[in-house]
Amino acid sequence: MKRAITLLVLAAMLGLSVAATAAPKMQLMVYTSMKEVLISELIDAFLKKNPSVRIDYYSAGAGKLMAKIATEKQANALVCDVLWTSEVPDFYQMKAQGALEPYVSPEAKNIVSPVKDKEGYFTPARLGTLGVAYNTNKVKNPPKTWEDLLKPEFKDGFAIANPALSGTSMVSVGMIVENLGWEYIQKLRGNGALMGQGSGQVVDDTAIGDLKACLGVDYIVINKIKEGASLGFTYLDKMLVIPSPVAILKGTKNLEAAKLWVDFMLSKEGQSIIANSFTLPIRADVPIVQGVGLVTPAEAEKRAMKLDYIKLMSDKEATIEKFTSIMTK
Amino acid sequence: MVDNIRLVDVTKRFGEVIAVNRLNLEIKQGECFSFLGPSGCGKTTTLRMLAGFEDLDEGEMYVGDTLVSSSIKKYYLQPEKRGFGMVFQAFAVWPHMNVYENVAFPLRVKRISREEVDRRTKEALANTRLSGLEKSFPGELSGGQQQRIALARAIALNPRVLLLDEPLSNLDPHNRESMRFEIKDLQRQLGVTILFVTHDQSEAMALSDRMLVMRDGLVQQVDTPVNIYYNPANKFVFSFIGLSNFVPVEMSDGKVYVDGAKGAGSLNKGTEADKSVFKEGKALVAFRPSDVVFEEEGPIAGRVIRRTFLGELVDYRIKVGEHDIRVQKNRQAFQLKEGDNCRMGFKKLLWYER
Amino acid sequence: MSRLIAARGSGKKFGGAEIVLALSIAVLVVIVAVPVLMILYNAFTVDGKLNIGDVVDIIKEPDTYMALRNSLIIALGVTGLGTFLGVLFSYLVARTDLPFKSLMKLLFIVPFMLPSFIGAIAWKVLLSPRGGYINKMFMDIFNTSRPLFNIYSVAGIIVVETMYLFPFVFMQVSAALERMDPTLEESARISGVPLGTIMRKITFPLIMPSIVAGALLIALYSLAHFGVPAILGTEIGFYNIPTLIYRKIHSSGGSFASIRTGTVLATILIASAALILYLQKLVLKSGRYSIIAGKSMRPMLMKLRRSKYPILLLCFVYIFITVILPTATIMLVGALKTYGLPFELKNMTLRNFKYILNWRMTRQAVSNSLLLSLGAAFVTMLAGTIISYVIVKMKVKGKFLLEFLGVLPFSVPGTVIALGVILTWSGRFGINLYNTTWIIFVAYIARYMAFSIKSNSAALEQVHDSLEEAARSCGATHWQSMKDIVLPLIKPGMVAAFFLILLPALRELTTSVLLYGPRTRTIGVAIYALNEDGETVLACALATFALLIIVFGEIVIRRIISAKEGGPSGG
Amino acid sequence: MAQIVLKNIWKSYGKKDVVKDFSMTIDDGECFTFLGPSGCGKTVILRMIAGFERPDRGEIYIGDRLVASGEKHYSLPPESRDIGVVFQDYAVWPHKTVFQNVAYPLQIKRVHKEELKQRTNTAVAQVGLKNYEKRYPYQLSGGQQQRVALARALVPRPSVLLLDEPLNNLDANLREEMRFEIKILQREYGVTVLYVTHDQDVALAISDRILVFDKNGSIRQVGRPEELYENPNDSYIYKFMGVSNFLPADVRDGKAYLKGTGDLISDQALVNNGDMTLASRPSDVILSRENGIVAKVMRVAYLGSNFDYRLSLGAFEVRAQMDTHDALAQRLIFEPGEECRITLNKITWFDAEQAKEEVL
Repeated sequence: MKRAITLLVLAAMLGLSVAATAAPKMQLMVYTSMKEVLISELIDAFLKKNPSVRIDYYSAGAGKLMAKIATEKQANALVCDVLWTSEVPDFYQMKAQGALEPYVSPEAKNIVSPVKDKEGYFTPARLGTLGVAYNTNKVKNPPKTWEDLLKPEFKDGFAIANPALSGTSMVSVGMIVENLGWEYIQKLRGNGALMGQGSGQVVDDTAIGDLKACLGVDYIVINKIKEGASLGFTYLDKMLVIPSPVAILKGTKNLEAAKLWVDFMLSKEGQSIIANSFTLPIRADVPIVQGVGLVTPAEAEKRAMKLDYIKLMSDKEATIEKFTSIMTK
Repeated sequence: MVDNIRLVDVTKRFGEVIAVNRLNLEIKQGECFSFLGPSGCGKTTTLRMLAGFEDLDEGEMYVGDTLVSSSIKKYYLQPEKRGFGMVFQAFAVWPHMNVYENVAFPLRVKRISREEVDRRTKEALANTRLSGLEKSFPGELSGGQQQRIALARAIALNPRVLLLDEPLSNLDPHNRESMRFEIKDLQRQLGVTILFVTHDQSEAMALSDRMLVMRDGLVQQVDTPVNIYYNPANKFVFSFIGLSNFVPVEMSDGKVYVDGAKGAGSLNKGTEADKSVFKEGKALVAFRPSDVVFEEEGPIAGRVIRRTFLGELVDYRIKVGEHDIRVQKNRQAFQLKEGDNCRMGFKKLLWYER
Repeated sequence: MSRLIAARGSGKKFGGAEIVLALSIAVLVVIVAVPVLMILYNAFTVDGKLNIGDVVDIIKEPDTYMALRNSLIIALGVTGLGTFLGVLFSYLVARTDLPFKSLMKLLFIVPFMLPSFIGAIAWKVLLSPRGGYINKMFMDIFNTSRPLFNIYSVAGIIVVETMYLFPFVFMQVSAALERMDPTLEESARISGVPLGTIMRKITFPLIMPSIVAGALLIALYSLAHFGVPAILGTEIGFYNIPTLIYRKIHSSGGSFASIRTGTVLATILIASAALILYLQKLVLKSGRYSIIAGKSMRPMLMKLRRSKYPILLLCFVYIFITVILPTATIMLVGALKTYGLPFELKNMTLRNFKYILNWRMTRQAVSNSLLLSLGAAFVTMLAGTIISYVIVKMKVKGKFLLEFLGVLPFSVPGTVIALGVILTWSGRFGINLYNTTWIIFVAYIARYMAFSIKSNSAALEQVHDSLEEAARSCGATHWQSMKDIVLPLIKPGMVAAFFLILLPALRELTTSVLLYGPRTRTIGVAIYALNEDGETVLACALATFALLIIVFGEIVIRRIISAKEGGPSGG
Repeated sequence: MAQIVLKNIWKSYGKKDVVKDFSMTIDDGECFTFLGPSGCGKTVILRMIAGFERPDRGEIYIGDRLVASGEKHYSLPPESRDIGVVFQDYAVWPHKTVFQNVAYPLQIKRVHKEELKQRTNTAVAQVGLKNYEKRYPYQLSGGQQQRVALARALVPRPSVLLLDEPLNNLDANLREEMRFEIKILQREYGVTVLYVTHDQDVALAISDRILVFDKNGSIRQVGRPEELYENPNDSYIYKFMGVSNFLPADVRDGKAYLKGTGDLISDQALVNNGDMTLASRPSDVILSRENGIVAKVMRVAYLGSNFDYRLSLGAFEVRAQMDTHDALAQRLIFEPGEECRITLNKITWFDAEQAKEEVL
């Protein structure tokens, strides 16, 4: 018994020091708000191609990631090399603060996106869309327009994720406000709409029936449908299309690996993996998955609501606050 | 009405162990009666059955004509309805109440007038020499004082019977001795029946009118202290009740010699051996260290191998053949030195089978 | 100088005693005292200058003020309810003729071993207002849209916390009832006092110090509790002090203002914890009476008569609800294809478990937790042994400082330790452990050192001085007597300390959640994050593994402890 | 075998002087007892001889060897002093068997295996624990554990054996048995013994010489047991040594009259005239129905081998004891309240003021 404990402990100490100090030549840490189902396959494929890079990722809501990066900078212990979220304003802001490393990938020329940064401080790597995820047991007539969501069918049962936690939600709210006005948000609230938690949780809450429907991110909803959840997914007349840019942080010690990663993401192979995870690629030459309710990137761009990201950047705090106060009153 | 306590065929088992085995006993009203025995002999169990804390496996118990416990009828009078008083080894005074409250609390529960409660509490406290300590808490008092609170609490209720479960064994030697007499005085004064459980033979002898010696749940002897000391029913009682010598003896030519020490002399000069205990000519003779007399004409010869001065007493170890005999003499009596030869006589001998 | 040396007859002028003492104090100062001081320093100063005004302003902020209020409400509720349940059940188990008492006693302590945040996840699954399985069933059966119970509420948080914290009172009070001299009650009975009066006037006043001590422990834990309010409260914007600190730190972006708010909140936690511990000391001291029996006797049992079986049923229902139902829920949800499906065989899969086992993130979390808890348990066990030896056995001046430092972490909640560790080990003193495993390691050591010192001190106190002196007089040197006598005797205590730290560290959440980095998630953090991200099934699958590890660990501990009791014991 | 010499020992804890200028020589092979109330410093002196404490001032020799000197800040560690110690709480090691406990000192000395086994077995047998070698202490009674401690202390054949209240935790019967055994072992090993106790019964039984402390730590008398008992220096020693009756008397020209009643209690009071206190032991109070001054019987208790009487003599209480056989033969069994007559067999005289000193 005693010997066993001693051995265990020695192993633990050894492991601890290995975990803390030992490292292969190239390291890479990706902070992303994408869910596991989307990122893990990308990582695996990347590793197959670049076995010399040790890549890790940290998945959390965009707000959390930004806070974490800021704290790391404060502590002078930056861990994040590459950031990939859907909160576009953050990228403008970081660019303005000089926190990003410019890199124009050779693959960048193939991109189709409503947002682009010519200097290459950030590059869209996915075209996220949000539709309405609804519980098939509770919603018999899927909504087609934004007005449909104000019907009694959705009373006290529709939610939007907390924009403070979720980047997509933040941008979505920005788009809704810019295109439909605050009055629409007021009306939603008037019909008992709620502010949920993260973008994953609102979909889960809908699946279990806590909510009747919610604004859901394409791949999150479709993946759950594939697993058998009683969910449906549909787009409204005016679409929420949000590019998810990727950027390299200034001061990274792993610039080479970071560039390899960005190239891979934008490559045809990388985009195919992204597309196969039930979201939209940013390359026209990569086909989308058919039969799950997705639309092509071209159509998405056509139906997309417009948004002034630069303006949203400065209005971000105020928007979140106003939204929160409306939805919690 | 005479409230004699009667135990009829009382038996109690704990699992495989028979704690009390078919005990029959009658204790007279006003008597001070002790249960004496080594720990685990069943004496405390008997007391607890009487108090009503333990059920009986067999038998019945009466107080006067009232049946209080019966295994056959599955009837057990609740402890609180038996009208007994009890004092426990660990005092069991309530630490969160002061002396006065400790004594008054059980009285208050009964429907007695305030004045009456106050009068009886004060009387009980006076009887146990606790007057003036009413406001003190038990934690501030000595062991002896705490035990007096317990006693006061018990007598304030005017119980028919007072049960005392080793009440003195947690006290220091000095307190133990004085409490012993206080209990005895109280009993005389109040005329209450006392049942006293102890493993200390000197305590039992000093206090009791009669006592019962118990071993492994079985009664060994019930009698007055003097009779038990002088006429013990068996070897166990003899050895339990005081210091003792057991010497193996053999009979030859109708005379009794200490085993292997014929030369030391024969024992039946002046003392008649009980022949019936001899099996194949062998037996044991028993006597107390204080019953040995050094005398010129004594029947047995021995040699002093050790002399220890104990204050009031002098303790000798005398070698007779291969056997050691212990002798205790008053310091004023005739003295021997180590290495002296001596002859011994015996005030009283008891004979047992080997 | 020589007077300082332990009067152990060492011929040397300068013993090793001072060196050991100095080292022990240094370790405790660096690991324990500095982080706490850093918090106080940061709370009360701005740019190196004392600034009380800001502190007041921070407390006046609605967020802060509400969190304070909420913490207090929850603590009061949990303490009240938990004390009631603890006293009730301990009385039933210790003083009535309830059947299966020893089994019941064991079962009532089980919730203590289970991580409460996993329980909170289970209750979320069962009682979330519309989607909770129980609520859904209720609404379907009665055809209503009103849920049976909304777990996302103050009441929900109080109820769930109570389930896991009531054993504090249960254990204290049942120990007191068992140790209590039964003749204290018997003497009242034979004096003619009815049972009910005995209970009111004798039994309860006598065990009151134990009740209060247990209640204060509940209050202490509840006040600083993170897991349950984080899972059930954040949903409805309900924050207590620890969850507010978490939010502030996580959305701080490293800004000083947020950290400052955190330190002020932490200071309030330290102050309330200190107050509670002080009260406890006062209560235990005022228990001026010892009620411990001289010889072991079976206590008087209250006969429940006809209500015996209904009460037994009630106990089993309680245990079913608090232990079995949530555990089963976690395991079942862990096996669901996706969250929200009904529990039918066709919806069940082992895929989640397999996924958890293969997934890098969870594997990393498990190995992190294992390494951290083993390492922390080992280091604290060793350091704790040495420090306790100095405290208990050595006659060295200045050891009072050790005693104080040793028990300090007891009064410092996990959130506070985490915050202090961030402030201390993020480069301010030249060492930057931020985002590494080491920062969690340091925090664990600070958090669990007090356990180790307590356990080891108890073991050492059992080893009477004369045992060592006997060895010395037999010709053994100081070192030989340590090796041959002291160490073998306290070994069971050391092993116990090892496991007593290992298990809670394995499932730790409160501290880790503030300290984890991208590569340094622990099991607790992983489960919490998965749940927060809406990956409920994966969270439950991982929680299932965590529960299995914990149950296995508890069994090992019980084996070791019972083996210790069977064999020769110390003192 | 060695003598122990203590020269002008001082020891204080904080501001309290526990030992003040203590000097004493304990002879080689002697059984010497420190007898005194708790707190008198007797245990501290023993611990200084053992090496667990060091004297502030003064010197300690064991044999010819200086083992401690306060002035020189020198203290030989206990393991080098060639001593055996037996503690009040037994201090047998709970994780070692009887054999392992007793063998440990030999093991430390690296005694050869065969010899170790033989010497350990002999020592275990000597204390009457043969066949208990493999048991653990928790399987033994208190008395047996104390025997293990004795064997362990004696097995390395130390020159000095120190016993610190070793019989305190035993019950009365065991205590009475063990005190004889310790004495026998001491003779067998010929070891110098220092025995510390507050129990005068044990001290009387075991010692060659006794040193009596008072509660302030001062030496009141040193002497053989019978000397102390029969010829005490003062009333403190008299009280300390056993149950005693103290009666105030008025002495005039060799005649002593009891205060209060005026009865002539002795006509051989060969002491100063005036207020005196007379002391006598219960066994020196001779009861009869005919001779002596009148006393009232308060109660009679039967104790087996003797009767214990409490008598009142005016305002004073007198205790008497009589052998049961004699009492029965002389019909001296009284009822409470009866009158009896007493004479005092042996009287020790003390100054009235001095006799008021209480023994703690």
